[in-house]
Amino acid sequence: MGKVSKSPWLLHYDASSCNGCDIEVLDCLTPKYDIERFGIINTGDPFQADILLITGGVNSQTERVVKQLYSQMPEPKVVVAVGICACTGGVFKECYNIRGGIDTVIPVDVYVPGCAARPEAIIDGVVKALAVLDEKQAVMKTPEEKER
Amino acid sequence: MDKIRAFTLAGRMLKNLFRRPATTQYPFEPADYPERMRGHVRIEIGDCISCGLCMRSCPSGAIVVDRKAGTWTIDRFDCVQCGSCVTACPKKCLFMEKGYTEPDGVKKSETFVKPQEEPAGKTKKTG
Amino acid sequence: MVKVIFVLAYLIFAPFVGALLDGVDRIISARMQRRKGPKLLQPFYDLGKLFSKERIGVNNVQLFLNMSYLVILMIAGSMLFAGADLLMVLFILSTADMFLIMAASSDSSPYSNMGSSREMLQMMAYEPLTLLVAVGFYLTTGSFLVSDIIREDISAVLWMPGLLAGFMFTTAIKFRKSPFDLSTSHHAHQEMVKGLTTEMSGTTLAIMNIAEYYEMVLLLGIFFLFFVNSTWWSWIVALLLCAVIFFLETLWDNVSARVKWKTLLYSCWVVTLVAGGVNILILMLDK
Amino acid sequence: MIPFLIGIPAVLAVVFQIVRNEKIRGYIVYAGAGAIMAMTVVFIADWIGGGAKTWMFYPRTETIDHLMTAGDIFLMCLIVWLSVRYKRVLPMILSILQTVLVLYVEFTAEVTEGPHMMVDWLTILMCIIIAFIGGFICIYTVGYMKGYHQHHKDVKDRQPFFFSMLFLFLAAMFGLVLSQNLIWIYFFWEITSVISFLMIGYTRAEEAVGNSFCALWMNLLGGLGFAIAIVLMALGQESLQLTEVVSTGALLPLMCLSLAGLTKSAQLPFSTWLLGAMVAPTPSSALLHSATMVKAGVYLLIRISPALSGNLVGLIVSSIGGLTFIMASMMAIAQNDAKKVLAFSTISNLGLIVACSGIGVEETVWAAIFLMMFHAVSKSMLFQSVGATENTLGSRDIEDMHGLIIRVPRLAYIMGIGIAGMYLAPFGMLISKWVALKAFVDSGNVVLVLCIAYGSATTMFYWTKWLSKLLCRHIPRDTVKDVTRKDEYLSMLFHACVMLLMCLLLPLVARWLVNPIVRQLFGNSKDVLSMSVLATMAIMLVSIFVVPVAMFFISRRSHTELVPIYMNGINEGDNRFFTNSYGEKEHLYLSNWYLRFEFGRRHLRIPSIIIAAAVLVIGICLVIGGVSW
Amino acid sequence: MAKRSIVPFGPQHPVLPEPIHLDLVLEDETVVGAVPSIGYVHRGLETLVKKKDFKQYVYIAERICGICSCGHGLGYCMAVENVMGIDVPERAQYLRVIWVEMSRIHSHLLWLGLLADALGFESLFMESWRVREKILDMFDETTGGRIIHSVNQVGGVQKDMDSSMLKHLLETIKDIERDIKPLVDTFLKDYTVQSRLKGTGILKKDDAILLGAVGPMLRASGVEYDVRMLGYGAYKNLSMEPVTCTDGDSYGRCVVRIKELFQSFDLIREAIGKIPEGDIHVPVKGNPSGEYFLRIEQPRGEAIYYVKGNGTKFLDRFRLRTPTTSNIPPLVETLKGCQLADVPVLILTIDPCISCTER
Amino acid sequence: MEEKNDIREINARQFFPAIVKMRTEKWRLVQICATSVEGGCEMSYSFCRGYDMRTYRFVAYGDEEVASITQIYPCAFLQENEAKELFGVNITHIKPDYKDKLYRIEEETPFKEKE
Ligand code: SF4
Ligand code: SF4
Ligand code: SF4
Ligand code: SF4
Ligand code: SF4
Ligand code: SF4
Ligand code: SF4
Ligand code: SF4
Repeated sequence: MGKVSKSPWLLHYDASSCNGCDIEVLDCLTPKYDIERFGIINTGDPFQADILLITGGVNSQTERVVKQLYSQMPEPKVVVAVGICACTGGVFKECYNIRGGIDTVIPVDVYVPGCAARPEAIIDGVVKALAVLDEKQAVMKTPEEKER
Repeated sequence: MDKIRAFTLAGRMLKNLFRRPATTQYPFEPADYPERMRGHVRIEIGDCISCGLCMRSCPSGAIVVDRKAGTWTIDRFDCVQCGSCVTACPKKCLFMEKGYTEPDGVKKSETFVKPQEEPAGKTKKTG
Repeated sequence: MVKVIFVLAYLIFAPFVGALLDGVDRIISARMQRRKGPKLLQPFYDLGKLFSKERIGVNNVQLFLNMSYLVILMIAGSMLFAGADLLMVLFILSTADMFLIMAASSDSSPYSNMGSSREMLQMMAYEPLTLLVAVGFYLTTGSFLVSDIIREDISAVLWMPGLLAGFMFTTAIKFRKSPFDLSTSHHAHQEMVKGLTTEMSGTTLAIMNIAEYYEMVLLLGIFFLFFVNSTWWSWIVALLLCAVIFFLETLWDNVSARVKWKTLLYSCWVVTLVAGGVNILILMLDK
Repeated sequence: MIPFLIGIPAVLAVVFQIVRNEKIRGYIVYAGAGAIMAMTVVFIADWIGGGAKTWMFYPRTETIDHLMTAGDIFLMCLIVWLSVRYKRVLPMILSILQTVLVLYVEFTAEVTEGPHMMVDWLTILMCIIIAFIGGFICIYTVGYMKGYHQHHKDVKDRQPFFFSMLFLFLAAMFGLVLSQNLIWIYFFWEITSVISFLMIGYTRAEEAVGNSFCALWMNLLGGLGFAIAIVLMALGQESLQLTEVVSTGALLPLMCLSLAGLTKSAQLPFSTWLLGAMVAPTPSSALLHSATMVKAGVYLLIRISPALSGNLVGLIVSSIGGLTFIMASMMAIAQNDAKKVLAFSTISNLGLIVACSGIGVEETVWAAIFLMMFHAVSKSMLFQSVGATENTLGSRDIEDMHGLIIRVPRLAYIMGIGIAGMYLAPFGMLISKWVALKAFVDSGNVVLVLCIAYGSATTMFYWTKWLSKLLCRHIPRDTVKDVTRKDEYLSMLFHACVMLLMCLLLPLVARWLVNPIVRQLFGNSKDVLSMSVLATMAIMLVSIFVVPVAMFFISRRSHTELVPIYMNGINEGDNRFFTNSYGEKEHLYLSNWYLRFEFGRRHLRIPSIIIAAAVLVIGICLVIGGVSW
Repeated sequence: MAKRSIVPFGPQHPVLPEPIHLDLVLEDETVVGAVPSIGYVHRGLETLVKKKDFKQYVYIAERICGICSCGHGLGYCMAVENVMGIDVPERAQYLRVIWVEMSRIHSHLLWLGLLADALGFESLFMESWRVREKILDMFDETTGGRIIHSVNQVGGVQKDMDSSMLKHLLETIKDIERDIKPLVDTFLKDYTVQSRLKGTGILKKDDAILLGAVGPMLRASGVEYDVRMLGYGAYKNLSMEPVTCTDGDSYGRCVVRIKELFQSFDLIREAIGKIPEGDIHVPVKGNPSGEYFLRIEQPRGEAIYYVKGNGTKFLDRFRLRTPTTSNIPPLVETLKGCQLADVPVLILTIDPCISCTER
Repeated sequence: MEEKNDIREINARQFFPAIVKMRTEKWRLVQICATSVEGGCEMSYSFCRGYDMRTYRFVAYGDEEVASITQIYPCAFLQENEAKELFGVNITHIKPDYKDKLYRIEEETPFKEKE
């Protein structure tokens, strides 16, 4: 395990979801699922986050917010799209104000399906994301070393 | 009104300290789900008549039925597990079952081909 | 020589002890909440992670101000462990805090600025009591010097129980624990987002955390002074009591809501006046 | 020598009335200030060369006495005339009353002759402060007044008058600190009152006139106290020597002198005048706050402090000082006008000094002197930089100094050093506080201990928020042109250097300057702090000094990727705007805390004045009662 | 005059349940002005009635929000049933009430947790949510989903609860009741909690009516108005009284919700006691034509469903006026003059749900 | 309990007096619903008093100006802004007026019948 994956901190943003997935994300913090077991802290601050958990399909207003938050996170960072809405837009994809999945705005590393995504699924997704995080960190390090 | 108290929760906190945590062991131990869990849709492809009712009833358009090719495709990352298709299917060949679709780095869909040409096949396609 | 050893021990081990305590604290909190909680070494993993992250910031000075905060805190701590003047230690401690405030308000970011305003307020709230604690030690032992205080025959706490209680009260501010975690909080959901540390990430945040560990040990060191006396066993007792105090702070964190700033300020000042002032008055009349 | 010290500035004051050319006047100011400083240096060198003993001068001075009498009468007439013109009764009555009292003493009372002037370490210190800080303020004024009149077109340009007053002030201050005879001191004392009155009224605006009269009557009240003290001394002790007041320790004269000291140093309940004085051009504030006026008050109190130790008067003085310290610092929190903050901070700091001298033991006086020194330097510096900032930005609101470090970095640094000097370790103010606290504890005064504990917390609050506003690296919307002139910078830089040097050389200053003063005042040779303590302290402090610098260079080496600040994800381009609820760009604005509803002047002023007045009145009654018993 | 700070609050803010934005004007930390902005979760799902037929739309309605999912399904179905004149079997009506009251319990526990969280009372949050987990498990068992239940359909319910489930439900409720006792004590009596809740965000009775507050917000201001009293569904057979409180402050709203929690326990017990055997749904023929305004009481207050059919299987118009829409104006009113630290608490005391507000 | 739920059609001129009357009779504004109809938009304003509900309804044709009721019922601002933005109903003098930026959608008046 790399350094990052031992202490991944989350940033959760609701990009126009129905709350279903959000409360399940929050539920992961609570005693039954307690993702702090993995060293995960739910921080509200993009500057300190490693994993961006997004729920809901993106609409015209949240698009900017999502991009902004993503840009304020330091590398290495991964994006996890939680819920069908975040994956594809789900039942709302035909709405006039929905862009579709999160991947229409920023690159997504892990998709967690489910409506609402179950806490177990979210945990699985985060665990998957950790692997991606480690990979990214490895990539981040190598070019630097080559330069020297 | 009631008396105001301080440290109201202290007793509970101290007791909790010596209780077993309510935390499940997931993912190190598998979770068990109730019978009715709407986890994912399974198709008994052999019984399917490609009528397309499920496709039309699906609120998120996750199912594509191709009558000519005899295929039944579900986009797992589009299915909201509502069970509408299960109710709609006249042949009752769709089932809502336990267990959810694994999270993944790419969005997958699954295609089932009717077993006339070849035996019940499951081909995975990514999309 | 002993002094040098103490100072070196402090400089080297304080972050480790602090991080361990933090780990213990997190586990205890988790267990109180019927959660399993993180691993004991989680704070170390966090630090490791933070140092390995890409360095981003909103300006170029925050890092340097944060480092100054850390080093000045270290100086304050070293002075305490070198047996120097307690009052001076406290003054330098507040100077260190000043750097933290400047770091936080080094850019016009709304949340870290509001956080730093609150931090100033918190300083205003706890400062009187910390000064009185030093005065209390002076009155009981006749010296501000830590090296003299630990050589007393009777533990200072016997003379200054009020000050101890008051200090425990205000230390929640320093430990950034509920009900007094206004300026920045270890809990995720705070109206200040992350307050002071909103714009700190990676290394900068790691420095901040390390500084907090130093500070934690420093404060526990002051608690230690309350209990210690010239006998050897008092050291062990004092260590145990420090652990108890730490536990009580954790417990308090878990049984109270975060208060508003007015409650914070006024309650701290009143506690200072009642617990601290009365205690000092009695000491003065007595001596 | 001494006549020169007083004479040069006095003569220059006259010269400015004649010279009307701005350039030439500027050069004369430079030369004059230079001369004063040079004279002081020579004088001190001479004195130290002479063994640094206490010198007593001029036991018989018939003519000068008569001149002074004439001067007193002239001042009275001036006040009466101005009072009539502006229809104020109180100053008139006070002035006449005290002049009559003094004249009465002068012509009727039989007093033992004694030296009229004295030079000792305290005098020397005061001379240095007056000459150098005062001198540089004069230099600063040359540049400042140009900018001032460009900004305030509505104010009539009366610069010659202003410079006259500045130099006259310095002359009076020299006279005051060098005098030893109470009547002499009284004369100079009155001059300072009147000049400050004239300077406050410089703009002749309604508010300015009102405030100047406020200052006048309050100071005259103190003067009355002084006059009564003279009468009492003359009748009771048959001596007019300041040293006699101290050595006999009669309570009533002490009380009266303390009253004079308290009014002059703007302690509660008399602090109003100093706040009102803010309407004057900044150099006069600088002068009033740092080198002159208020220092006259604390000088007097420090002088008599050995006699205050442990008696009722001392208790009153120290209580009022303590109260002032904490109340003024609380009120400072609610201010956003930089000069108001400085004014409150002056009052509060003087409160601490007064409290120290009220306790009147070696340590406290040691602390008081240190506080006075640091206060003089940093206050003067702060006032000057605020003045320069005001000329540059067109505002002296602290809120408008947001990001000054980017806009006018040089001024920001100077102001920053000044602020740091007021309350941060490693600067001396803090060390003095340390000593003061220790001394208060030793003297067993629990109320003062509490005052200092709370007061330093509140002090910290308002300085910190100012400092952080200043140092915020916020790119402003509009750039400003720094219109600060060279002479202004010269003065400010000088102060900054002195400030830093004093911190670095703190142990030496303590040993060579402050310890002797204390020794002379108390007549023994106990060091307040042992050298080793001071030395270790200094090492610690210097290392703290070094840390930020070192860290600065270390952090320079690392590369940081710059990103926008956190604004809940709705930044609008740069760091100044966010999208508001109507979907438009909104200017982010961050204001400091002022706690107006908690610490506002409106809430605190009246109660604190009442308390202070009550303490004073009851105290005086007790003292009088005590005498009649 | 000190200047006032103008800062953004939200949409991305950890203390906010959902992306809502406020422009805050602060003096020190006192809020002197607040302008709300919504639209961060606006999807436009009301237009979907033109694309999904009225039976399919139940699934969309359920996803208006994940917290009142059950209620939205119910409200929509009842509105359509009213337009079409369908009589829903008794058993189905009882089942609906049971599920809806379960989600009220779920929602109020969730709210209590979030409130504790906004107060910085982490352990209380954890405890509340730990208890809530039991009701979620119950949902999982009876409906097959923790959050989105998919039980309502036009004409009845999709799933039945057998007697073992009902028994389990009773046990669970008993469990929860026992577990939340100390938590309720803390919410209502703890000093630190009270220092945050008492006297903040006072909404007077007249203001509450004028500004159109609904649900617990309205009842906490002393107005007796609970749409369940209309007796829709099985409520007509159950005994209940609206819970009110006269304080009108945050504390009052907390009291109301806690009492409603216990009211829900009783309602479920009574419903389980009275539930008749029988069908759970009736077949639906034809298409809706006509219109109807339907009111139901959601955990957050009265919601209004408007359905207008035109005789085809696609509806002309579906509109939902949610409780939060009505509660935002009173919220803005209560925000004025509060402290910054109160902002999240006040936002929470209306139990905001932006998701359904913006649809 | 029997619920009263009546819908009363009025014309645009009667509209404002009717609203004022509701206010004086202390009815609570519960909802404003816009529905696109031929050539315009049907506006329904519902009020509650006790458990009774009454809805006033009129049709605003084309660009016809509809006065905002925020002067009478300040809480109407959200729903009026919404009707304006999504249906293109020309409601004037809303306080506060979000100027069609409440939802900041990209499509203009998505609910309006388009020819
Ligand atoms: S899921 Fe998160 S953001 Fe959404 S309502 Fe719950 S706590 Fe708030
Ligand atoms: S996936 Fe389902 S539960 Fe999650 S946000 Fe979308 S509709 Fe809600
Ligand atoms: S369960 Fe629902 S969403 Fe999934 S395929 Fe069936 S109808 Fe579509
Ligand atoms: S409804 Fe059933 S039979 Fe028809 S296509 Fe779908 S799965 Fe096949
Ligand atoms: S692929 Fe996913 S949905 Fe399909 S059977 Fe496996 S787990 Fe179920
Ligand atoms: S940009 Fe705005 S906040 Fe910054 S200095 Fe200019 S006016 Fe002040
Ligand atoms: S309020 Fe109604 S719709 Fe919402 S969860 Fe509760 S019962 Fe379901
Ligand atoms: S009120 Fe809230 S919880 Fe209920 S449906 Fe609306 S958004 Fe969801």
